[in-house]
Amino acid sequence: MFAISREPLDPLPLVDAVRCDESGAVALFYGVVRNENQGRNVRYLEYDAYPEMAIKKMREVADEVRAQFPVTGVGVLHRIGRLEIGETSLLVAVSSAHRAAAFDACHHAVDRIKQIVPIWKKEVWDDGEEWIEGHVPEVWPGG
Amino acid sequence: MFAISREPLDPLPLVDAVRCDESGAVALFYGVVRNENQGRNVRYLEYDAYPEMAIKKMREVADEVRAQFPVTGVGVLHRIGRLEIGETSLLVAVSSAHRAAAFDACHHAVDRIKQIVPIWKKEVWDDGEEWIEGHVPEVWPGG
Amino acid sequence: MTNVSVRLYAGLQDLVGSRDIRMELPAGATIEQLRERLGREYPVVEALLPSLVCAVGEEYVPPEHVLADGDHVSLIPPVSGGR
Amino acid sequence: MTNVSVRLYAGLQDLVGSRDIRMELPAGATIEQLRERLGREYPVVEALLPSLVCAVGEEYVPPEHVLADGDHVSLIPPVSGGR
Repeated sequence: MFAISREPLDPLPLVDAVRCDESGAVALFYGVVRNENQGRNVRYLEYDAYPEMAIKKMREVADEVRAQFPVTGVGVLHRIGRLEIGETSLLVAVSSAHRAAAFDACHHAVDRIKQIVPIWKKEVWDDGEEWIEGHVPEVWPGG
Repeated sequence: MFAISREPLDPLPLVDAVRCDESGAVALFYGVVRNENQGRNVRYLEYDAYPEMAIKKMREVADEVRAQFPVTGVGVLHRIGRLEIGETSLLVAVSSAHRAAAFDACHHAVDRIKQIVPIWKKEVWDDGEEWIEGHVPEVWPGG
Repeated sequence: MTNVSVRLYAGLQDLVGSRDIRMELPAGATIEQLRERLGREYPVVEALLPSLVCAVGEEYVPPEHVLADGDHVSLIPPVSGGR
Repeated sequence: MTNVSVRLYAGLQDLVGSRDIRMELPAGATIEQLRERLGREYPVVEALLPSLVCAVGEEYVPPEHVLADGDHVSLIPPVSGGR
Protein backbone atom coordinates (compact mmCIF):
# COMPACT_ATOMS: atom_id res chain seq x y z
CA MET A 1 0.00 0.00 0.00
CA PHE A 2 1.51 3.28 -1.22
CA ALA A 3 -0.54 6.47 -1.37
CA ILE A 4 -0.60 10.26 -1.24
CA SER A 5 -3.74 11.65 0.34
CA ARG A 6 -5.33 14.94 1.36
CA GLU A 7 -7.34 13.16 4.07
CA PRO A 8 -6.14 12.10 7.54
CA LEU A 9 -4.06 8.92 7.32
CA ASP A 10 -5.40 5.68 8.79
CA PRO A 11 -2.66 3.37 10.12
CA LEU A 12 -4.83 0.27 10.56
CA PRO A 13 -5.33 -0.72 6.90
CA LEU A 14 -1.64 -0.03 6.29
CA VAL A 15 -0.57 -2.42 9.07
CA ASP A 16 -3.03 -5.04 7.80
CA ALA A 17 -1.59 -4.64 4.31
CA VAL A 18 2.03 -5.21 5.34
CA ARG A 19 1.42 -8.04 7.83
CA CYS A 20 1.28 -11.65 6.71
CA ASP A 21 1.26 -14.92 8.66
CA GLU A 22 5.07 -15.06 8.54
CA SER A 23 5.32 -11.64 10.26
CA GLY A 24 6.26 -11.61 13.94
CA ALA A 25 6.87 -7.87 14.17
CA VAL A 26 5.59 -4.68 12.58
CA ALA A 27 7.40 -1.36 12.98
CA LEU A 28 5.11 1.58 12.22
CA PHE A 29 6.55 5.08 11.96
CA TYR A 30 4.45 8.23 12.33
CA GLY A 31 5.83 11.56 11.18
CA VAL A 32 3.77 14.12 13.08
CA VAL A 33 3.61 17.90 12.97
CA ARG A 34 5.35 19.43 15.95
CA ASN A 35 4.98 22.91 17.34
CA GLU A 36 8.60 24.06 16.99
CA ASN A 37 11.48 23.93 14.54
CA GLN A 38 14.88 25.54 15.00
CA GLY A 39 13.56 27.80 17.70
CA ARG A 40 10.49 29.05 15.84
CA ASN A 41 6.88 28.44 16.82
CA VAL A 42 5.20 26.47 14.06
CA ARG A 43 1.49 27.27 13.52
CA TYR A 44 0.85 24.67 10.83
CA LEU A 45 2.49 22.95 7.85
CA GLU A 46 1.52 22.88 4.21
CA TYR A 47 2.69 19.90 2.14
CA ASP A 48 3.01 19.84 -1.65
CA ALA A 49 3.89 16.79 -3.75
CA TYR A 50 4.33 15.44 -7.25
CA PRO A 51 1.98 12.56 -6.42
CA GLU A 52 2.55 10.14 -9.30
CA MET A 53 6.31 10.34 -8.96
CA ALA A 54 6.13 10.31 -5.17
CA ILE A 55 4.32 6.97 -5.29
CA LYS A 56 6.80 5.62 -7.81
CA LYS A 57 9.70 6.65 -5.53
CA MET A 58 7.98 5.17 -2.44
CA ARG A 59 7.82 1.86 -4.33
CA GLU A 60 11.52 2.17 -5.17
CA VAL A 61 12.32 2.70 -1.50
CA ALA A 62 10.26 -0.38 -0.66
CA ASP A 63 12.13 -2.42 -3.29
CA GLU A 64 15.43 -1.23 -1.85
CA VAL A 65 14.33 -2.19 1.66
CA ARG A 66 13.17 -5.63 0.53
CA ALA A 67 16.56 -6.18 -1.14
CA GLN A 68 18.54 -5.13 1.95
CA PHE A 69 16.51 -6.52 4.86
CA PRO A 70 14.57 -9.77 5.48
CA VAL A 71 11.15 -8.10 5.56
CA THR A 72 7.71 -9.55 4.91
CA GLY A 73 5.99 -6.30 3.85
CA VAL A 74 6.44 -2.54 3.35
CA GLY A 75 3.88 0.25 2.96
CA VAL A 76 3.94 4.06 2.90
CA LEU A 77 1.25 6.75 3.17
CA HIS A 78 1.92 10.49 2.96
CA ARG A 79 -0.56 13.25 3.55
CA ILE A 80 -0.44 16.58 1.70
CA GLY A 81 -2.23 19.91 2.09
CA ARG A 82 -2.56 21.80 5.34
CA LEU A 83 -1.69 19.87 8.53
CA GLU A 84 -2.18 21.13 12.06
CA ILE A 85 0.09 20.46 15.05
CA GLY A 86 -0.23 16.81 16.10
CA GLU A 87 -1.52 15.57 12.75
CA THR A 88 0.26 12.75 10.95
CA SER A 89 2.06 13.58 7.71
CA LEU A 90 3.78 10.23 7.10
CA LEU A 91 3.17 6.58 7.95
CA VAL A 92 5.74 3.91 7.11
CA ALA A 93 5.00 0.30 8.08
CA VAL A 94 7.45 -2.59 7.77
CA SER A 95 6.83 -6.16 8.85
CA SER A 96 9.38 -8.90 9.40
CA ALA A 97 9.68 -12.26 11.12
CA HIS A 98 11.75 -10.61 13.89
CA ARG A 99 11.89 -7.18 15.43
CA ALA A 100 15.47 -6.09 14.66
CA ALA A 101 14.91 -6.23 10.90
CA ALA A 102 11.53 -4.51 11.22
CA PHE A 103 13.05 -1.58 13.14
CA ASP A 104 16.16 -1.25 10.96
CA ALA A 105 14.26 -1.54 7.69
CA CYS A 106 11.57 0.93 8.77
CA HIS A 107 14.17 3.47 9.90
CA HIS A 108 16.05 3.08 6.62
CA ALA A 109 12.82 3.46 4.64
CA VAL A 110 11.97 6.73 6.40
CA ASP A 111 15.48 8.09 5.79
CA ARG A 112 15.31 7.22 2.11
CA ILE A 113 11.80 8.61 1.68
CA LYS A 114 13.07 11.93 2.93
CA GLN A 115 15.93 11.82 0.41
CA ILE A 116 14.22 10.90 -2.85
CA VAL A 117 10.43 11.25 -2.66
CA PRO A 118 9.25 14.54 -4.23
CA ILE A 119 7.30 16.02 -1.33
CA TRP A 120 7.83 19.47 0.15
CA LYS A 121 6.74 21.19 3.30
CA LYS A 122 6.16 24.81 4.14
CA GLU A 123 6.37 25.91 7.75
CA VAL A 124 3.99 28.66 8.73
CA TRP A 125 5.11 30.59 11.82
CA ASP A 126 3.50 33.45 13.71
CA ASP A 127 5.66 35.90 11.78
CA GLY A 128 6.23 34.36 8.37
CA GLU A 129 6.56 31.17 6.37
CA GLU A 130 9.13 29.23 4.42
CA TRP A 131 9.34 26.19 2.16
CA ILE A 132 11.91 23.98 3.87
CA GLU A 133 14.86 22.96 1.69
CA GLY A 134 15.86 19.43 2.54
CA HIS A 135 17.80 16.97 0.44
CA VAL A 136 18.75 17.31 -3.25
CA PRO A 137 17.81 13.94 -4.81
CA GLU A 138 20.71 12.18 -6.51
CA VAL A 139 20.40 11.92 -10.29
CA TRP A 140 22.08 8.98 -11.95
CA PRO A 141 23.69 9.60 -15.36
CA GLY A 142 21.44 8.06 -17.94
CA GLY A 143 18.32 8.77 -15.88
CA MET B 1 -0.46 4.24 29.21
CA PHE B 2 0.63 0.81 30.49
CA ALA B 3 -1.77 -2.11 30.53
CA ILE B 4 -2.27 -5.87 30.38
CA SER B 5 -5.47 -6.92 28.66
CA ARG B 6 -7.36 -10.00 27.56
CA GLU B 7 -9.04 -8.00 24.79
CA PRO B 8 -7.57 -7.11 21.36
CA LEU B 9 -5.13 -4.20 21.68
CA ASP B 10 -6.04 -0.83 20.16
CA PRO B 11 -2.99 1.15 18.98
CA LEU B 12 -4.76 4.49 18.43
CA PRO B 13 -5.33 5.53 22.07
CA LEU B 14 -1.76 4.43 22.85
CA VAL B 15 -0.30 6.67 20.14
CA ASP B 16 -2.52 9.56 21.29
CA ALA B 17 -1.30 9.01 24.86
CA VAL B 18 2.42 9.16 23.99
CA ARG B 19 2.26 12.04 21.49
CA CYS B 20 2.49 15.65 22.61
CA ASP B 21 2.94 18.88 20.67
CA GLU B 22 6.73 18.59 20.96
CA SER B 23 6.66 15.17 19.25
CA GLY B 24 7.77 15.02 15.61
CA ALA B 25 7.95 11.24 15.40
CA VAL B 26 6.23 8.22 16.92
CA ALA B 27 7.66 4.71 16.58
CA LEU B 28 5.03 2.05 17.23
CA PHE B 29 6.04 -1.59 17.55
CA TYR B 30 3.61 -4.48 17.07
CA GLY B 31 4.56 -7.93 18.28
CA VAL B 32 2.31 -10.27 16.29
CA VAL B 33 1.70 -13.99 16.37
CA ARG B 34 3.39 -15.71 13.46
CA ASN B 35 2.68 -19.13 12.06
CA GLU B 36 6.12 -20.69 12.57
CA ASN B 37 8.88 -20.87 15.15
CA GLN B 38 12.09 -22.87 14.84
CA GLY B 39 10.65 -24.98 12.09
CA ARG B 40 7.38 -25.86 13.79
CA ASN B 41 3.90 -24.85 12.65
CA VAL B 42 2.33 -22.69 15.34
CA ARG B 43 -1.45 -23.05 15.69
CA TYR B 44 -1.91 -20.39 18.35
CA LEU B 45 -0.24 -18.87 21.42
CA GLU B 46 -1.35 -18.68 25.01
CA TYR B 47 0.04 -15.84 27.15
CA ASP B 48 0.20 -15.81 30.94
CA ALA B 49 1.33 -12.87 33.09
CA TYR B 50 1.76 -11.56 36.59
CA PRO B 51 -0.23 -8.45 35.68
CA GLU B 52 0.50 -6.08 38.59
CA MET B 53 4.24 -6.72 38.43
CA ALA B 54 4.23 -6.69 34.61
CA ILE B 55 2.80 -3.17 34.67
CA LYS B 56 5.32 -2.10 37.29
CA LYS B 57 8.17 -3.47 35.15
CA MET B 58 6.77 -1.80 32.00
CA ARG B 59 6.92 1.50 33.87
CA GLU B 60 10.52 0.78 34.89
CA VAL B 61 11.42 0.13 31.27
CA ALA B 62 9.77 3.43 30.34
CA ASP B 63 11.73 5.26 33.04
CA GLU B 64 14.95 3.69 31.77
CA VAL B 65 14.12 4.75 28.20
CA ARG B 66 13.31 8.32 29.31
CA ALA B 67 16.66 8.46 31.14
CA GLN B 68 18.65 7.20 28.14
CA PHE B 69 16.93 8.80 25.14
CA PRO B 70 15.39 12.24 24.46
CA VAL B 71 11.83 11.00 24.20
CA THR B 72 8.53 12.83 24.70
CA GLY B 73 6.42 9.80 25.67
CA VAL B 74 6.41 6.02 26.17
CA GLY B 75 3.52 3.54 26.44
CA VAL B 76 3.16 -0.25 26.48
CA LEU B 77 0.18 -2.61 26.08
CA HIS B 78 0.40 -6.40 26.31
CA ARG B 79 -2.34 -8.87 25.60
CA ILE B 80 -2.69 -12.19 27.44
CA GLY B 81 -4.83 -15.27 26.95
CA ARG B 82 -5.23 -17.13 23.67
CA LEU B 83 -3.99 -15.32 20.55
CA GLU B 84 -4.45 -16.53 17.00
CA ILE B 85 -1.99 -16.15 14.12
CA GLY B 86 -1.85 -12.48 13.07
CA GLU B 87 -3.13 -11.09 16.35
CA THR B 88 -1.12 -8.48 18.24
CA SER B 89 0.42 -9.51 21.56
CA LEU B 90 2.48 -6.37 22.26
CA LEU B 91 2.32 -2.68 21.39
CA VAL B 92 5.14 -0.32 22.36
CA ALA B 93 4.87 3.35 21.37
CA VAL B 94 7.62 5.94 21.81
CA SER B 95 7.46 9.57 20.71
CA SER B 96 10.33 11.99 20.28
CA ALA B 97 11.10 15.29 18.57
CA HIS B 98 13.08 13.40 15.93
CA ARG B 99 12.89 9.98 14.39
CA ALA B 100 16.28 8.49 15.30
CA ALA B 101 15.58 8.69 19.03
CA ALA B 102 12.04 7.37 18.56
CA PHE B 103 13.30 4.29 16.69
CA ASP B 104 16.25 3.60 19.00
CA ALA B 105 14.25 4.11 22.19
CA CYS B 106 11.35 1.96 20.98
CA HIS B 107 13.70 -0.86 19.97
CA HIS B 108 15.45 -0.68 23.34
CA ALA B 109 12.10 -0.68 25.15
CA VAL B 110 10.97 -3.84 23.34
CA ASP B 111 14.27 -5.59 24.11
CA ARG B 112 14.03 -4.70 27.80
CA ILE B 113 10.37 -5.68 28.05
CA LYS B 114 11.31 -9.13 26.85
CA GLN B 115 14.04 -9.34 29.50
CA ILE B 116 12.29 -8.22 32.68
CA VAL B 117 8.49 -8.13 32.31
CA PRO B 118 6.88 -11.27 33.82
CA ILE B 119 4.92 -12.50 30.82
CA TRP B 120 5.11 -15.99 29.36
CA LYS B 121 3.98 -17.60 26.16
CA LYS B 122 3.02 -21.13 25.27
CA GLU B 123 3.27 -22.25 21.67
CA VAL B 124 0.64 -24.72 20.59
CA TRP B 125 1.65 -26.77 17.56
CA ASP B 126 -0.17 -29.44 15.58
CA ASP B 127 1.61 -32.13 17.62
CA GLY B 128 2.19 -30.64 21.06
CA GLU B 129 2.77 -27.49 23.05
CA GLU B 130 5.46 -25.84 25.13
CA TRP B 131 5.93 -22.85 27.42
CA ILE B 132 8.80 -20.96 25.83
CA GLU B 133 11.74 -20.28 28.12
CA GLY B 134 13.17 -16.88 27.35
CA HIS B 135 15.27 -14.65 29.54
CA VAL B 136 16.00 -15.09 33.26
CA PRO B 137 15.39 -11.63 34.79
CA GLU B 138 18.40 -10.20 36.60
CA VAL B 139 17.94 -9.91 40.37
CA TRP B 140 19.87 -7.18 42.15
CA PRO B 141 21.23 -7.98 45.59
CA GLY B 142 19.06 -6.22 48.12
CA GLY B 143 15.97 -6.53 45.89
CA MET C 1 6.27 -19.55 61.73
CA THR C 2 6.17 -17.80 58.41
CA ASN C 3 3.12 -18.55 56.30
CA VAL C 4 3.43 -17.51 52.68
CA SER C 5 1.34 -18.02 49.57
CA VAL C 6 3.23 -18.98 46.45
CA ARG C 7 1.86 -18.17 43.00
CA LEU C 8 2.78 -20.29 40.00
CA TYR C 9 2.70 -19.19 36.37
CA ALA C 10 2.96 -20.68 32.91
CA GLY C 11 4.60 -24.12 32.82
CA LEU C 12 4.96 -24.25 36.61
CA GLN C 13 1.23 -23.98 37.08
CA ASP C 14 0.72 -26.78 34.54
CA LEU C 15 3.27 -29.03 36.32
CA VAL C 16 1.92 -28.51 39.81
CA GLY C 17 -1.70 -28.30 38.72
CA SER C 18 -2.47 -25.24 40.81
CA ARG C 19 -2.14 -21.46 40.54
CA ASP C 20 -1.44 -20.94 44.25
CA ILE C 21 0.06 -23.05 46.98
CA ARG C 22 0.55 -22.27 50.66
CA MET C 23 3.75 -23.01 52.56
CA GLU C 24 4.62 -22.91 56.23
CA LEU C 25 8.29 -22.08 56.88
CA PRO C 26 10.30 -21.44 60.02
CA ALA C 27 10.44 -17.86 61.25
CA GLY C 28 13.24 -15.96 59.48
CA ALA C 29 13.16 -18.26 56.46
CA THR C 30 14.72 -16.95 53.26
CA ILE C 31 13.82 -17.31 49.61
CA GLU C 32 16.59 -19.91 49.38
CA GLN C 33 14.88 -22.03 52.05
CA LEU C 34 11.54 -21.63 50.25
CA ARG C 35 13.17 -22.88 47.04
CA GLU C 36 14.68 -25.91 48.78
CA ARG C 37 11.34 -26.79 50.35
CA LEU C 38 9.59 -26.41 47.00
CA GLY C 39 12.05 -28.81 45.38
CA ARG C 40 11.36 -31.40 48.09
CA GLU C 41 7.60 -31.06 48.19
CA TYR C 42 7.11 -30.73 44.42
CA PRO C 43 9.76 -32.90 42.74
CA VAL C 44 8.33 -32.03 39.30
CA VAL C 45 9.51 -28.46 39.90
CA GLU C 46 13.04 -29.36 40.96
CA ALA C 47 14.61 -29.38 37.48
CA LEU C 48 13.22 -25.90 36.83
CA LEU C 49 14.42 -24.31 40.07
CA PRO C 50 17.83 -23.13 38.78
CA SER C 51 16.15 -20.91 36.17
CA LEU C 52 13.42 -19.56 38.45
CA VAL C 53 13.63 -16.21 40.17
CA CYS C 54 11.31 -15.11 42.94
CA ALA C 55 9.34 -11.94 43.39
CA VAL C 56 7.78 -10.49 46.52
CA GLY C 57 5.67 -7.34 46.44
CA GLU C 58 6.03 -7.03 42.66
CA GLU C 59 9.83 -6.96 42.84
CA TYR C 60 12.49 -9.55 42.11
CA VAL C 61 14.28 -10.62 45.29
CA PRO C 62 17.60 -12.44 45.80
CA PRO C 63 17.97 -15.85 47.54
CA GLU C 64 19.00 -14.25 50.85
CA HIS C 65 15.78 -12.20 51.08
CA VAL C 66 14.00 -12.93 54.39
CA LEU C 67 10.32 -13.74 54.11
CA ALA C 68 7.68 -12.15 56.32
CA ASP C 69 4.55 -13.85 57.52
CA GLY C 70 1.76 -13.34 54.99
CA ASP C 71 4.07 -12.62 52.04
CA HIS C 72 2.87 -13.36 48.54
CA VAL C 73 5.73 -14.95 46.65
CA SER C 74 5.67 -15.33 42.87
CA LEU C 75 7.82 -17.92 41.11
CA ILE C 76 9.00 -16.35 37.86
CA PRO C 77 10.14 -18.68 35.08
CA PRO C 78 12.32 -17.23 32.30
CA VAL C 79 10.22 -14.48 30.67
CA SER C 80 9.02 -14.69 27.13
CA GLY C 81 12.10 -13.40 25.33
CA GLY C 82 11.88 -13.94 21.62
CA ARG C 83 13.36 -12.09 18.70
CA MET D 1 10.89 22.79 -32.10
CA THR D 2 10.46 21.07 -28.78
CA ASN D 3 7.43 22.19 -26.83
CA VAL D 4 7.45 21.14 -23.21
CA SER D 5 5.29 21.90 -20.21
CA VAL D 6 7.13 22.63 -16.99
CA ARG D 7 5.51 21.97 -13.61
CA LEU D 8 6.52 23.98 -10.56
CA TYR D 9 6.14 22.91 -6.94
CA ALA D 10 6.42 24.36 -3.46
CA GLY D 11 8.45 27.60 -3.30
CA LEU D 12 8.99 27.67 -7.07
CA GLN D 13 5.28 27.82 -7.71
CA ASP D 14 4.98 30.67 -5.21
CA LEU D 15 7.86 32.61 -6.84
CA VAL D 16 6.63 32.24 -10.40
CA GLY D 17 2.97 32.47 -9.47
CA SER D 18 1.94 29.51 -11.61
CA ARG D 19 1.81 25.71 -11.34
CA ASP D 20 2.62 25.13 -15.01
CA ILE D 21 4.49 27.05 -17.67
CA ARG D 22 5.06 26.20 -21.32
CA MET D 23 8.40 26.56 -23.05
CA GLU D 24 9.42 26.32 -26.67
CA LEU D 25 12.98 25.08 -27.15
CA PRO D 26 15.05 24.21 -30.21
CA ALA D 27 14.84 20.62 -31.44
CA GLY D 28 17.30 18.42 -29.54
CA ALA D 29 17.35 20.72 -26.53
CA THR D 30 18.61 19.25 -23.28
CA ILE D 31 17.58 19.71 -19.66
CA GLU D 32 20.62 21.98 -19.29
CA GLN D 33 19.29 24.28 -22.02
CA LEU D 34 15.86 24.28 -20.38
CA ARG D 35 17.46 25.33 -17.09
CA GLU D 36 19.39 28.17 -18.75
CA ARG D 37 16.25 29.41 -20.46
CA LEU D 38 14.31 29.27 -17.20
CA GLY D 39 16.97 31.37 -15.47
CA ARG D 40 16.72 34.02 -18.20
CA GLU D 41 12.94 34.11 -18.47
CA TYR D 42 12.25 33.85 -14.73
CA PRO D 43 15.04 35.71 -12.94
CA VAL D 44 13.37 34.99 -9.56
CA VAL D 45 14.14 31.31 -10.12
CA GLU D 46 17.80 31.80 -11.03
CA ALA D 47 19.20 31.64 -7.50
CA LEU D 48 17.40 28.34 -6.89
CA LEU D 49 18.55 26.62 -10.09
CA PRO D 50 21.73 25.05 -8.64
CA SER D 51 19.68 23.06 -6.12
CA LEU D 52 16.93 22.03 -8.54
CA VAL D 53 16.81 18.68 -10.25
CA CYS D 54 14.52 17.85 -13.12
CA ALA D 55 12.22 14.92 -13.68
CA VAL D 56 10.66 13.66 -16.90
CA GLY D 57 8.20 10.80 -16.93
CA GLU D 58 8.34 10.44 -13.12
CA GLU D 59 12.10 9.91 -13.14
CA TYR D 60 14.99 12.18 -12.26
CA VAL D 61 17.04 13.03 -15.36
CA PRO D 62 20.58 14.44 -15.70
CA PRO D 63 21.41 17.76 -17.41
CA GLU D 64 22.42 16.06 -20.67
CA HIS D 65 19.00 14.40 -21.06
CA VAL D 66 17.49 15.34 -24.45
CA LEU D 67 13.90 16.57 -24.36
CA ALA D 68 11.21 15.30 -26.68
CA ASP D 69 8.35 17.35 -28.02
CA GLY D 70 5.41 17.18 -25.63
CA ASP D 71 7.50 16.21 -22.58
CA HIS D 72 6.22 17.10 -19.13
CA VAL D 73 9.16 18.33 -17.08
CA SER D 74 8.96 18.72 -13.31
CA LEU D 75 11.29 21.04 -11.45
CA ILE D 76 12.12 19.35 -8.15
CA PRO D 77 13.41 21.54 -5.31
CA PRO D 78 15.27 19.85 -2.44
CA VAL D 79 12.80 17.37 -0.94
CA SER D 80 11.47 17.71 2.55
CA GLY D 81 14.29 16.09 4.49
CA GLY D 82 13.93 16.67 8.20
CA ARG D 83 15.11 14.66 11.16
